[in-house]
Amino acid sequence: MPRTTVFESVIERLEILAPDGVVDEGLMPGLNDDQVLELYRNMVRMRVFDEKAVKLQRQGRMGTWPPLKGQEAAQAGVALAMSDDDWLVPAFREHGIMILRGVPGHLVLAYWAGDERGSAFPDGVRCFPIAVPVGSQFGHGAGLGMSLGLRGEQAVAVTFGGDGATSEGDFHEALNFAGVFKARTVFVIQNNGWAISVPRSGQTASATLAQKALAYGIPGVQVDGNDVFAVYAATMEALERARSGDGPTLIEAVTYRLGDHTTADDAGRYRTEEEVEAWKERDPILRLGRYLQARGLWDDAREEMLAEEAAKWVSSQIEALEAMTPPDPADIFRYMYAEMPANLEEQMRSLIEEVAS
Amino acid sequence: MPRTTVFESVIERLEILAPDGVVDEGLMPGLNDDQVLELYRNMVRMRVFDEKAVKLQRQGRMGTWPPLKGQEAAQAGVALAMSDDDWLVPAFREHGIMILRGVPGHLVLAYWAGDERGSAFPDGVRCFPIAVPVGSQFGHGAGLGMSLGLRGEQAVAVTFGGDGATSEGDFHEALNFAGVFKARTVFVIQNNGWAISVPRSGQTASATLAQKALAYGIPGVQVDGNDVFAVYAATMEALERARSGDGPTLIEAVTYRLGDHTTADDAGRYRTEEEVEAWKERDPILRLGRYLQARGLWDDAREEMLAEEAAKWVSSQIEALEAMTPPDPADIFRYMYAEMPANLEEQMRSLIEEVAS
Amino acid sequence: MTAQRANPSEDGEGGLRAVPTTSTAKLTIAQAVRDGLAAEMARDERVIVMGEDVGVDGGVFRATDGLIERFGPQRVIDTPLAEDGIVATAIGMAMSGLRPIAEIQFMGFVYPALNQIFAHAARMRVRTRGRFHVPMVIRMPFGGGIHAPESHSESYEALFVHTPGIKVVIPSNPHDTKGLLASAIRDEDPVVFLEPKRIYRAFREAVPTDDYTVPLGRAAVPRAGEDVSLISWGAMVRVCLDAAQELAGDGISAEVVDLRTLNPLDRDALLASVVKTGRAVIVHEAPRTAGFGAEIVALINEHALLHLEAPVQRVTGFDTVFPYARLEKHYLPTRERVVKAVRAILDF
Amino acid sequence: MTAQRANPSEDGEGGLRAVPTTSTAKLTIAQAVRDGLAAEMARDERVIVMGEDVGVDGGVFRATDGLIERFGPQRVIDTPLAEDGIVATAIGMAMSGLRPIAEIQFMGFVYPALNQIFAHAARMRVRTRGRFHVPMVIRMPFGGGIHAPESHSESYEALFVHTPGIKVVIPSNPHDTKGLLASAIRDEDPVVFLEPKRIYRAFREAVPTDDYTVPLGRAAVPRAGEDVSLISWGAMVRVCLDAAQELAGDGISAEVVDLRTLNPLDRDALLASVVKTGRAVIVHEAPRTAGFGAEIVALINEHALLHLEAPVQRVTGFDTVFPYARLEKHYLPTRERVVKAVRAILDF
Ligand SMILES: Cc1ncc(C[n+]2csc(CCOP(=O)(O)OP(=O)(O)O)c2C)c(N)n1
Ligand SMILES: Cc1ncc(C[n+]2csc(CCOP(=O)(O)OP(=O)(O)O)c2C)c(N)n1
Ligand SMILES: [Mg+2]
Ligand SMILES: [Mg+2]
Repeated sequence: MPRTTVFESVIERLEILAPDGVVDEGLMPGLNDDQVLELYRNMVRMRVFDEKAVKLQRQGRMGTWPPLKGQEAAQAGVALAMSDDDWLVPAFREHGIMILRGVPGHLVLAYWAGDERGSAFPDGVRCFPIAVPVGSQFGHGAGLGMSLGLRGEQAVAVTFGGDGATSEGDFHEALNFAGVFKARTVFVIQNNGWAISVPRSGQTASATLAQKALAYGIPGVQVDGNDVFAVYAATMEALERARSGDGPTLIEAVTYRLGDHTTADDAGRYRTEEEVEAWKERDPILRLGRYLQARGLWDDAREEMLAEEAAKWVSSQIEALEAMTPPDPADIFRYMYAEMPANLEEQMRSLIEEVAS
Repeated sequence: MPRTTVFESVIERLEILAPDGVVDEGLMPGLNDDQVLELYRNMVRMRVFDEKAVKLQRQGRMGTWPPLKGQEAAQAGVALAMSDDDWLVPAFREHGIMILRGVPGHLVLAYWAGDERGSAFPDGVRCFPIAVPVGSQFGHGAGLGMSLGLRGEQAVAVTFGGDGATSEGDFHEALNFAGVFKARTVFVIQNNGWAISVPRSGQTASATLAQKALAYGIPGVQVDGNDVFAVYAATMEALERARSGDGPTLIEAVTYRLGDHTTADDAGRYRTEEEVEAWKERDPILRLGRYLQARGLWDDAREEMLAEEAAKWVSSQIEALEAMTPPDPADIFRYMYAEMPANLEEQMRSLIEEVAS
Repeated sequence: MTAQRANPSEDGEGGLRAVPTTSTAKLTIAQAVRDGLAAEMARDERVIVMGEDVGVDGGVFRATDGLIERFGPQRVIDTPLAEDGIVATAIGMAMSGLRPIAEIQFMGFVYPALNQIFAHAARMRVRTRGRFHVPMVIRMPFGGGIHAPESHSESYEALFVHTPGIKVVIPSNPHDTKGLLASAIRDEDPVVFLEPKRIYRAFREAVPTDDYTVPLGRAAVPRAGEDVSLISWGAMVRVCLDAAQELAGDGISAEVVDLRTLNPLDRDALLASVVKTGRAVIVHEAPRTAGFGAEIVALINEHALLHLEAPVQRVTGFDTVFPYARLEKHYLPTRERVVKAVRAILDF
Repeated sequence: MTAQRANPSEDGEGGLRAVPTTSTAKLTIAQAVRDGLAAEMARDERVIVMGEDVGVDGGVFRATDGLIERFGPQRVIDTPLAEDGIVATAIGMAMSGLRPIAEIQFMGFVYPALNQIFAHAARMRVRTRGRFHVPMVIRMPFGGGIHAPESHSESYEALFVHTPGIKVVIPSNPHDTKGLLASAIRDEDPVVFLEPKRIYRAFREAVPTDDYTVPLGRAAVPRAGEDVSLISWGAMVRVCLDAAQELAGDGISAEVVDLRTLNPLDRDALLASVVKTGRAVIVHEAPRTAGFGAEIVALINEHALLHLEAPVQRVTGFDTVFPYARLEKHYLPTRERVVKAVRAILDF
């Protein structure tokens, strides 16, 4: 027995909805038509919202914006699987799922317009704030999941990150903690092929990101991230595992960022039109649309209605954004501590005077 | 093809020399008797050196000391496999291999006696200084390996760390860089069962540490770290791989720290006598001794001679340590920068005056 | 029962004996930490302790000794060896209703966690306009003088003081340790709690066994004086007291100000002392340049310049890396250096 | 050809036009960085550039644009997204004969790398008594004013200045950028090179196309004056110049001191200016408390107290987190605030 196998593993990839709209009936999760239609509507709403935000930025009415276009299935599928009391721990490209989890759209816009009030979510919305330092949110998700377990809650912490984020030490430490303490946490990696200009292959030499789970002794699975049913099914399984105390799961959702990294980026500098075109073929919305049409659940008239409805909702969010009072300069100081120390009081007063004069 | 396997892997464990001294001839690396005898002598010297250092500490002639007792095979086996021009990047419990790679023993003692000159290795000694912040040396090993490759050198960077160190983000980032850039680096984890009071099982939920390699798309292998032949064979293979440009390897050497974490620690607080006794049975030196005796290469007379010789060598190192002039307080300043800035000159002068008065 | 003291300068004994209490125990600083942790854990079940070796081992300085036996491994958590992970998970816990106390084994090992402290803990409240906050304490032993290996002697308090959103607390004696720790744990914002390891076991003092707090943001004046103010924190307070003692022999009356918390800072107490004496020497272990001593000089300059009889002096570590054990005595501020600085400004 | 200038205060124009040169190009600061990198890479094949998006993309600010085409992917390395890994591998490279220039995309993302900077880069030479050293540059854009999202506006220079062993260089114009960068790259010790991103492309200046250096440790005096010294670095130098301009309209003669390197610090130039004018205002973006401005006040206190006509003033960021875009204008020091501070001390 001198050269023995001490560990064996397999990483699977789950696909249910093919690009042509045909599903694998054996793997198809139990969703009723209303749910499927809701998935579609949510994905379309996300896209309209996202495209509008990009336009606002171009018009100078918005700060830097990170488009999610192309990643709608990865967010809508996870959202549908989550229970009301589950928590979302986003990175920074998760406006889709943030809104589905209850964050008002105009607050998301406010955040990217450079207003801290965008992270002052209404009470009851179980969502952590956007985290800009890449990878830094994974540990919060692990700690939140540990805390939910310690306090006997059934809820799970669903924590997002990108392919690039898996290279940060935070990812490693968070997943390792989660594994050791069987945290009630599901880690979802939206592998959208790129971290700004660095392709997935330049980020790590591993064949998949899902296999990084093996380093932590936790289950990992890859899903076609443009296949909303696969995303949903994998998330359900992972949530179930977490809820029953069996610990965290790593889900790699392979998708694609169809837009630029942010509105400050020009993806044309580092990737080919062909690559983008090839992925447009795999558009998650087209794909679900094909399925719905084949099932007779969708037609052009409904599409038009949905487009109108989505546009209206987006306008309402922009109106709400633009109706916000200007932020109060004193807020710079007001929320630094529970109680304001003397030096801040002084500084605040001097600013208030300056602004008044 | 909707639930497909996208990654498959196996982690192997290599054992060649059984605790009773019998070897697996099929796996036995090609070592001549002199080499094997040298291995034994090196391991015994390490042990004598280490035990003496602990005594010095107890006598107040040494600072905190981290004993390596029990880990001799993991260090001697790696050392034998390394070529002259390979680099060693140690953590802090690698005095054995540091000395085998050319660091004078008295400098190692000086380091732990609280003297920076202990890291002023003679020219030509290809060894990085001891790194105290756990895990922080892995990245240096990766960068060194990248640099060796970039400059077309054949040498390899052999980088050590402990089981606890695998939990740090540095480990992750270093191995990931090494994988992406096919660094000429071999990472050796001495899994000695404990990170101070935290057992290996509390450090990570993965079944082995070797499997963490899978996260980086690099080969990983576990060896019986108390089996010097297995350590040697695995290291040879990894060095070969690195030298031929095929990138890094992660070696997990499963061994045991027979002593306290450091002389400031009392391992009795957190682990049982039985566990320690069981591992004493697996002592790497006893094991190799049994092999040598069975082969007729060793006897009590030689053992005695070796003991004497080792004791003499250790004494010479202590003498060299104690013959060192006291460190010059001005050295605090002298090596801060290539050129001393004015403020340091002033501070140095004030100290020199103070010391003189 | 709380020991919130009205005016620190009225309280020449640093509040030690000023507090009437039913019972006391003679404790070291390390024991006061342990007792303080136990008391708060007993008082509030949301309080948990986590870190490397804090459980079964009771901490490498025994500051968490016995806690795991008493409160169990759910509330006293031996973590993997990963400081960033410790603080990140603690933040996640603190944001969801727990009150974690994370131990960093030595201050020299907090660097991997600075991202979480700077980018998240310090900012969570302000960037979410109060929606979230991080009631967390990060404890760590700091400072030199124990002949430890490299990376075990740093005094990097200035990093945290320069980071808005992080409170910085540094006790100098057992009584304050327990009382400040209670305040830190009950605080709604993140607190870095720096324990002067050089004096962890240097002496014992009577510490109330009952519940009490020492408020954050209040300096103490453990020795009143007229001629010069010696301003310091942590282990350096005793160096200042020793210096004051020696100076007293020469008829020089030195007042010792123990800041106790660097943020929030008790600026009034500090300035009051300097206005009274007209001279100040600031003593800290950290490197001089951009150390917190500089901020104190700046504050005196801004608010009390006309009261100064002489330039404020700084007695600090050098602008070098903290040396290993064999040279550390040359690095650390000593009584002699403080005395010399005082004489220099008296001769100014 | 080097542009080592004898006495900065003799050189009222910041050295810009003081350097005779065969040819110049009109460059922005970002372009000067790029040209400086290219020149040093061409000059010394040990020099390599590494970081996130520095290769194919040419850097998010285009500061490495074209380098990969010219020097290839072996010397212009797009790394994984991991700052600790970038600096750690760069240290390993620097210790073995390369001269890496690591880019951190924004200063707000350097925190994960602080462990490597503080515990290794800064100490390698002294802890090995010269056996190893780390000739490495860590470049990063810093400072506010570009309406960026959170974590993109920090000015944390005090962290590095308080860390012995790390040089800290901050150019304020294109000429100095290229010359200081050359000095930093040729330096045998680790240098943190902070680029004021707010003015990356704000203006162009003639920059010699030839090889030249601006030495580390020498301040510049871009505007001489008699009544007050305005001391700053990076993007704030222009704010000071604007203020000086405005003050000149009222007959107040302000001298502007651009420190250029905070470590080593040109203390002599700084003190000479303050001794001459008797008044000083220090301007920086970082939070006030324990910012580098405090150190300057302390130095003035120690070496020029008797020359002061009024307390030194600090015009700085608030002791708060840097606000998001919609409020950032309230945070950043402005010409108006500098002018107000000057008037206050002139009225003292
Ligand atoms: C610690 C840190 N380093 C660098 C950045 C700059 N940055 C913002 S997003 C990004 C790429 C992120 O890639 P990925 O994780 O794949 O997410 P994606 O943008 O593709 O959604 C980078 C480098 C950052 N925000 N944080
Ligand atoms: C970053 C950091 N955190 C904590 C410590 C304190 N410490 C020193 S050794 C050690 C345990 C190391 O365990 P392992 O990596 O298994 O090595 P071993 O001691 O078993 O050789 C700890 C926690 C440290 N040196 N560095
Ligand atoms: Mg990505
Ligand atoms: Mg170990």
